[in-house]
Amino acid sequence: MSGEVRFMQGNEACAEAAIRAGLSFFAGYPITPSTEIAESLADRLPRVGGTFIQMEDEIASMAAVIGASLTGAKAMTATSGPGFSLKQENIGYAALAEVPCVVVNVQRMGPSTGLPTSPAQGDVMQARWGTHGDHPIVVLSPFSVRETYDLTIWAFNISERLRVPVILLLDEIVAHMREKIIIPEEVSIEDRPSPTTPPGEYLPYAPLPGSDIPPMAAFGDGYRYHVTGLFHSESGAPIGKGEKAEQLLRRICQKVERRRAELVRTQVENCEDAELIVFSYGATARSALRASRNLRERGYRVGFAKTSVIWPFPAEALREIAAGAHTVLVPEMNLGQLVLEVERALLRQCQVLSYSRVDGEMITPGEIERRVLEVLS
Amino acid sequence: MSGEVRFMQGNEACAEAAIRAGLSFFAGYPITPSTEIAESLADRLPRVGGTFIQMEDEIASMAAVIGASLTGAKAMTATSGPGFSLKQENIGYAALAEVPCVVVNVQRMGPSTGLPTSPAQGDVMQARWGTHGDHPIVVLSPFSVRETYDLTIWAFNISERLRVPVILLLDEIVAHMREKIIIPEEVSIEDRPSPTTPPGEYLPYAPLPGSDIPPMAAFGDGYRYHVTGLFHSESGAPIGKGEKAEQLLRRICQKVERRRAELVRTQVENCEDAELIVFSYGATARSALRASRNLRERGYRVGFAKTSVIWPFPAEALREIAAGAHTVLVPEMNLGQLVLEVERALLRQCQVLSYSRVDGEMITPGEIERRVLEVLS
Amino acid sequence: MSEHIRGYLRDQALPHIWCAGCGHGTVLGCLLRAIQKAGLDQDKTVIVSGIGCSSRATGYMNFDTLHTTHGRALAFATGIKLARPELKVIVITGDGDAAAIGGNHLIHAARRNVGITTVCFNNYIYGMTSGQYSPSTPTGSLATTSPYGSIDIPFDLSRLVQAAGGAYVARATTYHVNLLINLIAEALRVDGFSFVEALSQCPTYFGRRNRRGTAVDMLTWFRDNSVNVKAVSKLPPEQLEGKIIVGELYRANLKEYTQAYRELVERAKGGVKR
Amino acid sequence: MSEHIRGYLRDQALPHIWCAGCGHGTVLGCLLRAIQKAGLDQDKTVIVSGIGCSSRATGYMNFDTLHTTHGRALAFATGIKLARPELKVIVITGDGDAAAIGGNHLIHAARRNVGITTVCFNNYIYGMTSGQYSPSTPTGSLATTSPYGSIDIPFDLSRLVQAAGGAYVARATTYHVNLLINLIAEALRVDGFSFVEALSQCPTYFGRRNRRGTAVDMLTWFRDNSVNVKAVSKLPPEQLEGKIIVGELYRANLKEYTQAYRELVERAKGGVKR
Amino acid sequence: MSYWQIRLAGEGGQGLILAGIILAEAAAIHEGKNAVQTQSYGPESRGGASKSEVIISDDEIDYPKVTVPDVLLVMTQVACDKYAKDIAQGGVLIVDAGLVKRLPDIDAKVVSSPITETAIACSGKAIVANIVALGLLVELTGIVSPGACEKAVLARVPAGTEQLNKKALEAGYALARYAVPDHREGGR
Amino acid sequence: MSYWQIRLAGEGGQGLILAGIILAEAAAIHEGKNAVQTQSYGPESRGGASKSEVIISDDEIDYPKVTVPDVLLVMTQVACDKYAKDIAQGGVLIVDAGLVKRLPDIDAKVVSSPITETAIACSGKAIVANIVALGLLVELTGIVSPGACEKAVLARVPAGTEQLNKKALEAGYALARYAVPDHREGGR
Amino acid sequence: MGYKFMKEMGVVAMPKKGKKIPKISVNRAWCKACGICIAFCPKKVLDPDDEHRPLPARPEDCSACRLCEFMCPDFAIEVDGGDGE
Amino acid sequence: MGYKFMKEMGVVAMPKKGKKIPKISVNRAWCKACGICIAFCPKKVLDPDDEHRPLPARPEDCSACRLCEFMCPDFAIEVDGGDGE
Ligand SMILES: Cc1ncc(C[n+]2csc(CCOP(=O)(O)OP(=O)(O)O)c2C)c(N)n1
Ligand SMILES: Cc1ncc(C[n+]2csc(CCOP(=O)(O)OP(=O)(O)O)c2C)c(N)n1
Ligand code: SF4
Ligand code: SF4
Ligand code: SF4
Ligand code: SF4
Ligand code: SF4
Ligand code: SF4
Ligand SMILES: [Mg+2]
Ligand SMILES: [Mg+2]
Repeated sequence: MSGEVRFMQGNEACAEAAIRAGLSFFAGYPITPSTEIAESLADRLPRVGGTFIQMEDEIASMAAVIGASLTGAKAMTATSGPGFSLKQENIGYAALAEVPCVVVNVQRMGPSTGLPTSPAQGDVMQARWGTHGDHPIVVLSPFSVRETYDLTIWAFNISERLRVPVILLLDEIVAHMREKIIIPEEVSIEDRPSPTTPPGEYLPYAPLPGSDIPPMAAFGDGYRYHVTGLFHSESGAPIGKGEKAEQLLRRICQKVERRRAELVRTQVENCEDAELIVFSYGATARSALRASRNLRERGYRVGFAKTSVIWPFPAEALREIAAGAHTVLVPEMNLGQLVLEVERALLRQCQVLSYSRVDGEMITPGEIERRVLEVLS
Repeated sequence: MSGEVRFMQGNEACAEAAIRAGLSFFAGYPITPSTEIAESLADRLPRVGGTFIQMEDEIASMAAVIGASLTGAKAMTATSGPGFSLKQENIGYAALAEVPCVVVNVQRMGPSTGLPTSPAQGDVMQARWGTHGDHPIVVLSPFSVRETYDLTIWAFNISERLRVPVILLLDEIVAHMREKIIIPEEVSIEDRPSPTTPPGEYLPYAPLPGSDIPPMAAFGDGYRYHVTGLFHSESGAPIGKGEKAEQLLRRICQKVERRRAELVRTQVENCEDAELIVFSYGATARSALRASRNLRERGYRVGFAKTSVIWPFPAEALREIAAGAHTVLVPEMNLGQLVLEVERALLRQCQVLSYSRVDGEMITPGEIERRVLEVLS
Repeated sequence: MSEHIRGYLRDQALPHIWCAGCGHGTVLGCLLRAIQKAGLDQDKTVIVSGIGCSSRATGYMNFDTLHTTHGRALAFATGIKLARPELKVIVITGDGDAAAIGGNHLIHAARRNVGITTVCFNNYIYGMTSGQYSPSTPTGSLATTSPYGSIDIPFDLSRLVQAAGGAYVARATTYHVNLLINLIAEALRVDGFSFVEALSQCPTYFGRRNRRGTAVDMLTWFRDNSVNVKAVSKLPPEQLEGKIIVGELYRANLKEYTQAYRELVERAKGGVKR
Repeated sequence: MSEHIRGYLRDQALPHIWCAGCGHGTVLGCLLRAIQKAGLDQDKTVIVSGIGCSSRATGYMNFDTLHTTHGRALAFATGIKLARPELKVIVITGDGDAAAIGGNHLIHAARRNVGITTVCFNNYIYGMTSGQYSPSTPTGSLATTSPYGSIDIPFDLSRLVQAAGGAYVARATTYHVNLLINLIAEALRVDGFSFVEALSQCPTYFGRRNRRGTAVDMLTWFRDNSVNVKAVSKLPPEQLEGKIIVGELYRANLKEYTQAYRELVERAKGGVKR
Repeated sequence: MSYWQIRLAGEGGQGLILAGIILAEAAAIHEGKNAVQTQSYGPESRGGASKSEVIISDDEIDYPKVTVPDVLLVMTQVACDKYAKDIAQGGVLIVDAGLVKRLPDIDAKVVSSPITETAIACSGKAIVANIVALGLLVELTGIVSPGACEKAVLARVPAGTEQLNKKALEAGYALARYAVPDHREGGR
Repeated sequence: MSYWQIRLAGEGGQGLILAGIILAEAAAIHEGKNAVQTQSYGPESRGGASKSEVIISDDEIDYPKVTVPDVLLVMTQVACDKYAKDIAQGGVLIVDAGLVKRLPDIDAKVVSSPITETAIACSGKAIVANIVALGLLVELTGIVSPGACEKAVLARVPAGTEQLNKKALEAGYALARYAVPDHREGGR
Repeated sequence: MGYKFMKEMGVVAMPKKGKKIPKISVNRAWCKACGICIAFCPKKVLDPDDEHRPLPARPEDCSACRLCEFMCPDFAIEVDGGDGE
Repeated sequence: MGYKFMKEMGVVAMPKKGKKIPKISVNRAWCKACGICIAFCPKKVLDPDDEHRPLPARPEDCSACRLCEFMCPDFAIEVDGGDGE
């Protein structure tokens, strides 16, 4: 692959990729270990004519991002656990009002202030369920600097195409690690669907025929439409309980559900004949990969699989990957979160085991190997 | 049972029971459909010498409740979806710092502002996973005014005994419905464990021998100890990553996990010989109960089960209840949330079906009956 | 003129949800007249509100309108203004929305002097949730959460905003419709953060519970208890006790935020760091 | 006296985490001396802080201490004070903690006049997160998030608090240790919300990036750029330009919130509604 | 009949929520029965349509909402048009004669009485129309005893208005005795 | 050897993070290898111990952290005491002779050089000690070529300090040539 | 976007005498009978009808000051023409 | 609760002449060598040692004003006695 060779941090890669994806607005509030994203963008965005603002808190940052997106800007915010908790109310707003936006959460050890500089993967379930009420959401989690770059661009594309908030779930390791990456020369960039009707006829929440996603006009372009966090009709006007309300909620949630197949992105190694598969995501997948390779070298039938998409969880894909295994081991830097989904996906076909570590250190290949050997013996 | 006969709203019953349980501090911020709890307590608390304060927002309310609890007060707040999202950061604080408190969330239709006056059960997963990082939590959900009274008292008892935040998850129907209740003459009230050592020797986060719960001194009683949302040692001092950190997190989460059996509270009817069980909670359980009775009358082998404890989810109990059934149907006023846990609990033993309604109306017995008949035919 | 404000309303959304005699409709009317007076381009004006009876106003306004979450209107509006500075951005908010849950965004928007005109519909109460006291409720008032009379000391909202920053602060009541129109129109002309506190009546909750009578009685009370800022210096302190000061309260000449940002972008593009 | 402040420190927690020359240790020392001076009962004094370098102070103080979430110290403290009004409650906060994320709680605690003494360690920067600009960073300053110079206009924190309410507002710097001790001691004696803005130096981030030199240089700058409030009236405006006014800035005689609440309880128990 | 479903419908300000609560309390507190009362809230908390539902039963009440009202009181034409068709076969529909002019064609007893008019006549105030209606309903249906109803009314109304409300209640009882059930058979 | 694990340890302010980055960039950008650099953050973001780790490999690097360093540079006694035992058998331990007095008894080449002293000698400033150390390390181990290293240094250091840093780098190379590997066998 | 204001327009006063008499229009569908226009009309032009909505009883006295229009919370009264303003 | 302040206590000045000379104690374990005490001592009593920590070089000049103690951010210098205060 050709392209500029760079050596950069995960957080930097995220910032660079965001600009590449078309980011023109960032609002944030500093918090370790996400701050380098804001710091990079404070430097970079003005140089490309974009807007960087440090808001008074995370709630305001999320709000500003939604406001900016409504004017047509591609907008992002970045935070870490405590700030991610604070953003939840407005993330739900973006989900219901179908405002594209990307929210980066660089995971550190929680709960609460926790261990602010230590890595964790403790916000996996929160990323799916953190705001009140049913809502659509897409959550991506990279395991390398290069994948951070790619998933950031994909996050924008998904967000724009589906008009859904996308959460980019980094962890402190991926965020602060520096790796070589080759900046791709070509990337495909998607934009939100634009209205095809003139202002007078525009219905902001009516999907085009054959689609489930309504086209989105920019504020200031003469469409004069209403956006609300109340349930609303196709015209955007508030509505009460009833069939229309149910239709709205089902439609916005189906936008993601229906695209489960498109939203699968897994990496699989040596799984065909594996009796045990180590399945992971984020930085932990790096250890899982090494552990599985080490064990293969030693002759064990161990496979490796990882997913880049956390939500919607790739249950179907995982069932296929693990079709021949008797055990799937899920190492995570939490007390066992994604393993809950793995269980639901696989309980009828094989044994699912959790391996968790919550001391603020990365899981090592060695400990995964030891656990696998215990299981296999 | 003897005792005063009252006719009251679920919200009122919650307020009354809280005072009965020893509530002496309430901080809140108005939001439909929870407001009557605050309004009742604004009237009632001063008369019993307790403190009511309306704070500037929900974040502050949650903070004030934790502060008050640290002085030895039994403290509570009440809110609804949007406010519950905002409280999440501080709920995590209470979980980590082990500060007893009760948080009432009267569920309305979300996401976002949603349908503010319509019932829903959409915050079930959020109640478990709403704050960042792994954390302990107990979530109760009543299905009648009487049960609201009982569970409110239990919520305080659990919270005090385990030093864990307890979420009382009402729904708009139970909250606003008025029913006859007989106020029990005797209720058992529990208090947080008190220190057994003098101030100089007190370690605020060292459980007593044989216990996993540290005794709790009140601020102002001369113990001069430190409370933080950082991971901390037994003395309360901040610590970094490592074994001690892991021990802390595991201990606080185990407090609840270990008591799963004590925290089972189910109601079961006609399940022994049932081929299909309707399993529910909250107001929906009222419809499920009626539907199952109607179907029994018509000769169908249908059973009813409900749980009052949502988290920790009573998987073991449910497996026993459903031992003979081929299907468990889970009606919920959401897009299928608790059914996810039911699936994990039962997937290896029977079929699990979700029945969801999200138009802001209560699920009727009739629709459950229709769905059951479809399944049975 | 009256012909014109019709075009500023979404007629299919009317009649509005506000109670009979609610002052919010009057404030909305004044705002629309001020928009007309200030000659704003309807396609380049965005109105943002929070949550509350007052904040429902955006639903009736034929502009790009954004009904956000409780208290956060100014933060959303800041995003809009910064992302597209050529737009005129107006925020509609209530006393609860702006000063209780939203107080921080209010003082920060003022501090930054971002070019947003905020009209706060201050009715001394949380109307939408049926009458709890707000940070502007006068001490001693009855509300559903102050059955023994509120012990809170209210904010002087205009004074608070002025201390936080901003370029323009003014106040009027629903009785002073012509003044209110003029003050809002002036606020719209100002380059920077402008704030108009529009005192409004909630006969349903604040009025009823505090025995303030009908909407007409409440307006009469506004009339009889207001003093124009121009007259303040001429009156002895006793006569100002408990009075509402109306008129333009403050004006400052500070650089508007998006203008400062534009200059920053020039510097950045030119490679200059400071 | 020095004997005494040792007992106010948790010696096993020291040396503290602050950088060499960080002003926060000086402010903490002044606070402890003021506590001693005001004669507070160590067992009946609770210290509450948010998150930030400054907020780590509670960990070193031999009292009941509460290190809360970012920005929320005053809200936690309000719960403590209301639940147990006989306790003396002190809040330690930073400029970011108090005025950025925590701005709303600050103005509301001031408005209610709840009996809490707040000491804000204002170092013009977010120290803990390595040097981003804060709402008190002077316009034009460099910070990691303002590489082209900050375009934000800072709050005058003391002025903001005063406009919000409260009973006492004062300011000093880490250069003015004796003054600072006296002002905090006075704040502790006040019955109601009191606020002391303690300007502090962050040589590591604010100082280094803005070429303010060493801690000694920064203290010298404080010395040379401060004017005592008592001298203000005697100086021509030019000489006040850009100066830090130190001393007692404001005092008001308002009923403290828990006192008002106590009276409310009496009314409620007596069955009187208003 | 030991299981009654009652719906009271009209508009905000008519006091129907309170009437429903009083009815339920008469049964629950003063007659030892079970009762549940629910009401519908509009999207806004005020104005507009108002609906109060009561179920009274000797047994435990599982499903708390009214599905097929045995008794329906309507105090606006809109409410009448909307809910009349829900009524149980052979149920009782009570309408305020002054407010509801178009009566539905349903299989139920229809009682049209000058409720508000009576309230004004007996007290000078329309505000006690809800209590008049309650008296009428209780007397017509016998759901609860007049004694229980009176106790429930007196326990709920503001101090100082007891006599006024007692008069209104009695006026309602009296109305019932003069009421002409307009009972028609027939399809819709 | 195509897989190098390198750890640089000392305290905040010594520039070891930067040295690690430069080393990694020399390999990744200028020699077409793969490289990953990680560092440890204390509970606070400043002061205290500092550790920078680099892995350089011809192949893809899966696990990004150093487990058994082939090369360990320590710039404080504390770091030496803490990490020396981790070193790979036959690895290289480089210590600043001025700062680390107690050498460990390990199965590795130990090179003790006056790094900081050299920095001061060649530039008058201790601040370039990290670049001196880098030169020393590169020259001793050959992980990357001196040319690649120089390019990487020049790309990272602040404008205007290129000459200074180049001199420091060369001083490091020179130090390597005089370094006396203190190689001892033996158990701990 | 259509405008249904006129649809339920209420009483319109007829010009009288030589003086240009303002046209006062009441939208009865939107008017909530709050009485504000009636109470604050400086010329006492408006009387309440039996539903408490305004009736322009003395349009000839109207100065077209439009206070009623500006104060009306419901966009339910409009004044056109006249010599005022 | 013990207090380890004295544990690593530094140089203590000895009384000289008839005048009561203040005792200046430096806790070298806590001192971070910021130089504040040295710079702001009005009597120039303190000199930096080779690690930039304060050395009470001229205790006899000390007025016991305790500015050094109050300004020290690290609780690392204490002044006792003397005629000052
Ligand atoms: C986060 C959140 N908290 C609380 C509410 C409930 N709520 C809706 S409006 C409102 C108060 C509105 O008061 P104000 O802004 O004064 O508007 P008014 O209704 O008086 O015009 C409240 C507390 C909410 N919607 N969201
Ligand atoms: C909700 C949340 N957002 C952000 C942070 C990250 N954070 C920690 S301290 C801090 C700023 C502290 O600044 P200040 O209060 O001025 O204290 P200082 O460190 O300067 O003394 C920030 C942004 C956090 N811990 N929690
Ligand atoms: S409740 Fe009050 S503020 Fe809300 S619409 Fe009615 S009168 Fe207006
Ligand atoms: S970073 Fe700044 S504020 Fe924080 S300890 Fe260091 S000098 Fe003090
Ligand atoms: S325009 Fe003026 S004078 Fe005419 S009716 Fe209206 S308020 Fe009265
Ligand atoms: S002011 Fe408007 S709403 Fe009120 S009575 Fe007059 S026309 Fe009707
Ligand atoms: S007490 Fe005063 S005079 Fe003595 S050393 Fe300290 S600062 Fe100098
Ligand atoms: S002020 Fe304190 S820390 Fe600084 S040099 Fe003096 S004794 Fe040491
Ligand atoms: Mg209001
Ligand atoms: Mg600061």
